Amino acid sequence: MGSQVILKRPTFWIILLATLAFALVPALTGNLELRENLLLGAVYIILASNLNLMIGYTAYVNFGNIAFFGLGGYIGLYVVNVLGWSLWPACLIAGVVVSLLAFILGTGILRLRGAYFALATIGVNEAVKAFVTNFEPFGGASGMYLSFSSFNALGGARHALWLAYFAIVVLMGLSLWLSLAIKNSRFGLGLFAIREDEDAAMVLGVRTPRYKSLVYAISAFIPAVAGTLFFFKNGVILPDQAFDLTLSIEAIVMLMLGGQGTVIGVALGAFAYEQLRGFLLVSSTFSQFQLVVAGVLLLLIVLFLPEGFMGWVYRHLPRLRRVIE
Amino acid sequence: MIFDLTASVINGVLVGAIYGLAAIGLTLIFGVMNVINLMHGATIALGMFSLYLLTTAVGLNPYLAIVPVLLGGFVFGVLVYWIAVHRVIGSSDLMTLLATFAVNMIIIGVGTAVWTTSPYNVDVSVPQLAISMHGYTIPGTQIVAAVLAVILATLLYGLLYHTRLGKAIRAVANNRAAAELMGINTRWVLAISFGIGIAVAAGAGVLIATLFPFTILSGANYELKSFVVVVLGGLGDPAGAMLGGIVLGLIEGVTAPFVNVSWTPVIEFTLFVIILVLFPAGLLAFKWGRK
Amino acid sequence: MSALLEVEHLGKRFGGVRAVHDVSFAIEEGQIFGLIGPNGAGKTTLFNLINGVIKPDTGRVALQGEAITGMAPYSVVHRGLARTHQIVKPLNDMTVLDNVIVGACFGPQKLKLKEAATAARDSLKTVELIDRAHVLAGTLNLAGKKRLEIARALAGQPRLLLLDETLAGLNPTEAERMIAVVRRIREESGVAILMIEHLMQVIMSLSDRIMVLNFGEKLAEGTPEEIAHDERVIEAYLGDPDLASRLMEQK
Amino acid sequence: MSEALLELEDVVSGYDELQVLWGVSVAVMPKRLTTLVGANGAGKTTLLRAALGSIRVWSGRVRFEGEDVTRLSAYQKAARGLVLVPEGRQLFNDMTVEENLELGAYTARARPDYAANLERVFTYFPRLKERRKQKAGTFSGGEQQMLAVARGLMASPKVLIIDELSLGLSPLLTQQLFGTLADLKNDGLTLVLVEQNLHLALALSDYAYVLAEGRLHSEGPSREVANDPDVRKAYMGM
Amino acid sequence: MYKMFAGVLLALGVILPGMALAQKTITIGFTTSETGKLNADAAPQLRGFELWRDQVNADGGIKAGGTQYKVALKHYDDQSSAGRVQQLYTRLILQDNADFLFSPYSSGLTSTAAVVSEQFGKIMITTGAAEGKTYKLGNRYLFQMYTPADEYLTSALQAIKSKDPNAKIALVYSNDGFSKGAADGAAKAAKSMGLNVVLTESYAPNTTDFGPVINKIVSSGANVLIGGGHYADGSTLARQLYDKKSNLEFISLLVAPDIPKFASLGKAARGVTVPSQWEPTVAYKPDFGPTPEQFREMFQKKYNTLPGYHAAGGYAAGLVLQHAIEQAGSIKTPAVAKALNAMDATTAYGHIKFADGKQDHGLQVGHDMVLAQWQKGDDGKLHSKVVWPKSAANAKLVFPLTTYHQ
Repeated sequence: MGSQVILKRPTFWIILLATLAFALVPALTGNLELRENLLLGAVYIILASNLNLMIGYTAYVNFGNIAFFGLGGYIGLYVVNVLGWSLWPACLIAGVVVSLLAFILGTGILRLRGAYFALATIGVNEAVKAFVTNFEPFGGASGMYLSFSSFNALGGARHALWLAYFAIVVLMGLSLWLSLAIKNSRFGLGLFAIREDEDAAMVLGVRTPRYKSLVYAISAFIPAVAGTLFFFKNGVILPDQAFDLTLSIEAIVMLMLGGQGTVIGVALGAFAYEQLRGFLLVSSTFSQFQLVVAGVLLLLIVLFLPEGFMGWVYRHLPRLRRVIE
Repeated sequence: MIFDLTASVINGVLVGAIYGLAAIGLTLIFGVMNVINLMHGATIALGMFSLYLLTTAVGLNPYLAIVPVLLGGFVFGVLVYWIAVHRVIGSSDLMTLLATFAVNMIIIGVGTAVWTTSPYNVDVSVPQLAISMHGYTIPGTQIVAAVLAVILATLLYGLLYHTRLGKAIRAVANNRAAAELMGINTRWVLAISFGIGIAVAAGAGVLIATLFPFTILSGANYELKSFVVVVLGGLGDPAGAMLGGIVLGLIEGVTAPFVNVSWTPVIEFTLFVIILVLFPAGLLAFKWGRK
Repeated sequence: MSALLEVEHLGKRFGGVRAVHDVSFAIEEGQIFGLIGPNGAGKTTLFNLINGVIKPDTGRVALQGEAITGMAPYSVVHRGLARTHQIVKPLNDMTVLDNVIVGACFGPQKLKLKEAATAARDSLKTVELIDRAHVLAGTLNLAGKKRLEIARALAGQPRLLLLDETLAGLNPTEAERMIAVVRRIREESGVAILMIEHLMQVIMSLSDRIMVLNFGEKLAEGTPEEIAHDERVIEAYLGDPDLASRLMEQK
Repeated sequence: MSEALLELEDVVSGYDELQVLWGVSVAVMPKRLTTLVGANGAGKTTLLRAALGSIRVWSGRVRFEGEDVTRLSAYQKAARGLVLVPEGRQLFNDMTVEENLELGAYTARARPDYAANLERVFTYFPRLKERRKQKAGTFSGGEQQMLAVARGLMASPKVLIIDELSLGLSPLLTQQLFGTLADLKNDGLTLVLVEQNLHLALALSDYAYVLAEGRLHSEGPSREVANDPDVRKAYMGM
Repeated sequence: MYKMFAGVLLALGVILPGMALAQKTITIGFTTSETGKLNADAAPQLRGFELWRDQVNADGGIKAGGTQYKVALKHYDDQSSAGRVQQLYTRLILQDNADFLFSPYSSGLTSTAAVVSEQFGKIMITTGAAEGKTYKLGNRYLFQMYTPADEYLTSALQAIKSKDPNAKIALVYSNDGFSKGAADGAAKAAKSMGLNVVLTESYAPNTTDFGPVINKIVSSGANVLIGGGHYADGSTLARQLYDKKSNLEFISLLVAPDIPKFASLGKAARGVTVPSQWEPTVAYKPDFGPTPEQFREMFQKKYNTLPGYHAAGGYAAGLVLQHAIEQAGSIKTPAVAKALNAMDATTAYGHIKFADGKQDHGLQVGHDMVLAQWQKGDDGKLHSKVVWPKSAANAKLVFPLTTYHQ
């Protein structure tokens, strides 16, 4: 932490380079398969790094993070599909509405601590999912199908999908930048104080309830926008796909893998996890046991490398702590 | 209408007893070692498939199958504890959540490879016990399952309150450091409690499998219901869990005549969050039998 | 002109236990006010009631004339009252400097990050911890952690500082350094201090006034001399000498 | 010193990286009441924890009945008859008085004497008998302390160590409890008392150790220690 | 010497082109739910694909424009979840060079995959994706094998009307996209047929305790039940209807009873009807490919179980694609698409014709569904018999069920 200018931080440049690489490599090579791979990587990085604001920065384990993604997708697609607006305002509306909802919800459930909070977030995800399944304006159980003509407004399917991809990559860059900026801000300092000892933080003057609600709302914004883009690209949104609790838990696994509380570590963790799952899935050797392999790996990390990859790096090369955040 | 409601209430109580038993496994582990067991659902599913194997391969009576499943569940639970959980006891909530989730992934992964995710059915019926009135029927299997659930819960209660081991478990739950000073090997008590929690969950799986077809993924549904139940009954309290289970069963039964049943999960989980926020100690506020 | 801190008829029960009962006192600007009493007398509870960690059942607390009774701890801090803990609460995985910056940022002055860093360094200098600024707080020894607590509380430039057993667990050398630190704080910043301390000689030499708490109630208040010679205080601290001799006779 | 029941030799210990004890030696003689006094933070509780095995002994030895038990954990020591009544009572609050007492007699060596011990405990503390079905958490401070001592006695201890008996108790209750301790000592129990109530502790005990800053300040027969002005200083800072 | 060399050359000249001809392969890519909750429904579909592939290859491959193409299937596990469907279809097209695509199982996953197939302009024959919405979004390359969801329950309603025009119908369905589509269609059809629906109720797809639902059915006074969802919930519902002696006279459930495993419910399965895309006993006269009977035998020989409609749909998807390629004489997409658009033919699976409008391209408009019922045969085992429409029936509909259960 401290007060160094953000532009002077190596991490900032790493983020910028990574974002550019994500955007440019598939664009210049025209490799659509690479694009699809990177897209999922970017989505997972978005999910994990925003979740990191809650878990890694504030030590509040949120299992319901995926609800933001799903709800964002629904609201965005509603705006595009039913109201017939263009994609960009839809993204913004989804982000703002979901953030507001999160802020209000947070005021209630953030009074809970530890395992109780974690349980409550599971409940939130399930309640939202069950509600949306019955909510007719969102298509209820049938979900919403995007007309292919919606792509035409953005210059045809091919063009629209590229745009959606670039937008998601930009969101990924924004997520990481936001993580870095918060880490180096007064706000972030307050969050870290809450993470270490909420009571002590309160006694030091950190307005903990407001800080927690704020970070909860912030951690909802980008995932909600990403949800709109992802399901726009997907062409269809269904309750089961939008509120998949497993994905929430996987996002936690990703940030553990990389090292909770770090910026780059979490991104690496998410990317590595996504690639690994993808590899296991298409590999002829592992595809049947991909879940088992992933489970064993997770267990080994929890038992023997609880501080994650970055934690391990810091332990062996403490100097890097200030270079790669 | 009145028969409708009566039938729904009875159905709710009977199913609720089984929810309660399933939740006891979860709440016991939470109460003793403050671990939210995310392999709970997978354990229930394992119980279901154990029943399937014991009845089809061994030809055991489905209700007698509970005994070997309880024993096997216990051994399995103790093993899992030493391998996956012990190292992370006492570290952050996140660690124990993830450790048990990892085991969950492994079980589901192996289960999927062995049994696929398609449903299995164990053909059990006890027609002589079925009760019919005005067109509403309570199947015999449901009555037997509920009774067995209550018996198992009572046995567990007896174990906790009237045996040396049970008292040691409660002592560890209450004050682990003091328990150690009394000469209790708390590490083993934790392992045994985990074993019991797993065994009870697997036993609940057996009972559920006598009622409904199931897949390796079915447990997840009961895991979520168990969360609701333990929150209703108060986290960490076995007696509360049984009551919470019945309350949940009743909620499901009693709301049905009035709203479309597809809204039931909305009601359940909204209630769950609200109760958790307003009454973190549980609506029924029992704690190890404290009134 | 009201006092800096006014406490009136403060009371709190925990179940059947009367932790604090009907305690009143006042602290003037710049004063060092000592709070003593046997273990379990309710001293730390009194601190918690004053700074809002626990809500009192009865009574009133006012800081600079403004009622702060039952306010959240952070609101109390923002009004100029900072504290340390008997059981230290460092933010372990953050550096010493960051710990103190938290205090400076969120303390009464609500400094910006950059100014906070400066204030934090000053504060660390005051408690002689500046050379450890970049180590993780969790790796400090107890004496270091205690000084860190003071630095954190001080960095926000409060009007009143509550010190809870700052010397407990320190060896004589460390304790002496700490006493010097407390003296320096008073000289440099003129902040008023309310301190709980066990070492009588320390509290006697540092305090302007002393209050004695026993079983949650105020037993005595006065200058150090008055307290030192108060029979009731000796009894509360050492146990009733008569009781001891009576027991001896029984045997 | 060889006939000592419990012996601590040069015990060094602490928490994580924080050293609290700097080589402390204590010997507890059978059928005697040994007292351990010292200011807050002098390391008394840490010494007990190290002796009982709740925290690791960094160096030095703990001997019980002549055997090296340094590396045994707390429950194993309890099983041998080394029993602690911890500071702050540490009762099983959600369990009844009777259950607390039963758990006191958890070890294999205490179980056969359960009935006898229960009777003995109820004679010492008739109040507990009246309330045997009540939850420990609902008790007042004094009753809780009685129960804590009673629970310790249920273990048929060879050495009973009591940490801060009088903490938070009224003088009257303190007096009662100390009376009970005197009786126990007369019955031949080996006791170790950690107390802040200096007068009472020294009046009752046979031998005293004074701890200051994690080291032994002085030791000797209680009467001598009681009259040592140095001790008053070390203890009170006066 | 020279002659010999020339002879060898000549021989090579004859053999090599032949070898080249035999070596050509077309790859068909798709994902299937090897894991996850859709596995039970997706597995038979995969078997259908594979049976078709094996037969085509055994017969020497698909002949198009004088070339013989062997068929290779390339598939990945989609885990019953849409998350990776687009990634995997992109991989199938780009990495595995799939020439044609089949759909995953279920309407939701198919819609997601369709975005990719449209983007790359690849033909995707969909099977197990009945929801009509997918085909009304302006696609150009989708071709649906299944009769759309909203028509699923029509045959059941017709049967009810013929047996008991005053029937009180309970419409109880799983709250998922496909089942809801079917139920909405049924509600409309019932209205236009003048039938009386006394209860419309949906339940969460993962429901296991149907007690409250069944109580509701009983109190509604319904004597007929139509609805259901997929295998897991449908089989559970059927079993509890039996356990709870619901006394219904007619039960028709979607999907579940068509999967042969349904028979493992024993008595609870007896008399339950299912709207089926296809049944082993239908007697279609195919314009190409095997007869239904031949298909049934081949399937049974290979997999040791009777095919249900999921399997038949999978098999027919291959057959239809094969026929279109052969008609087109090319494996080029525009030519094959043209052939598919023009197709109006009968196979073992029944009649096939795709809508060709801009707004509903590829929607299946030629295929008719049948109603099958689980009946006890002379061997004491349960058999699925076609009972509706009468023209296709090989058994009489048992109605009411009330006495049948005793």
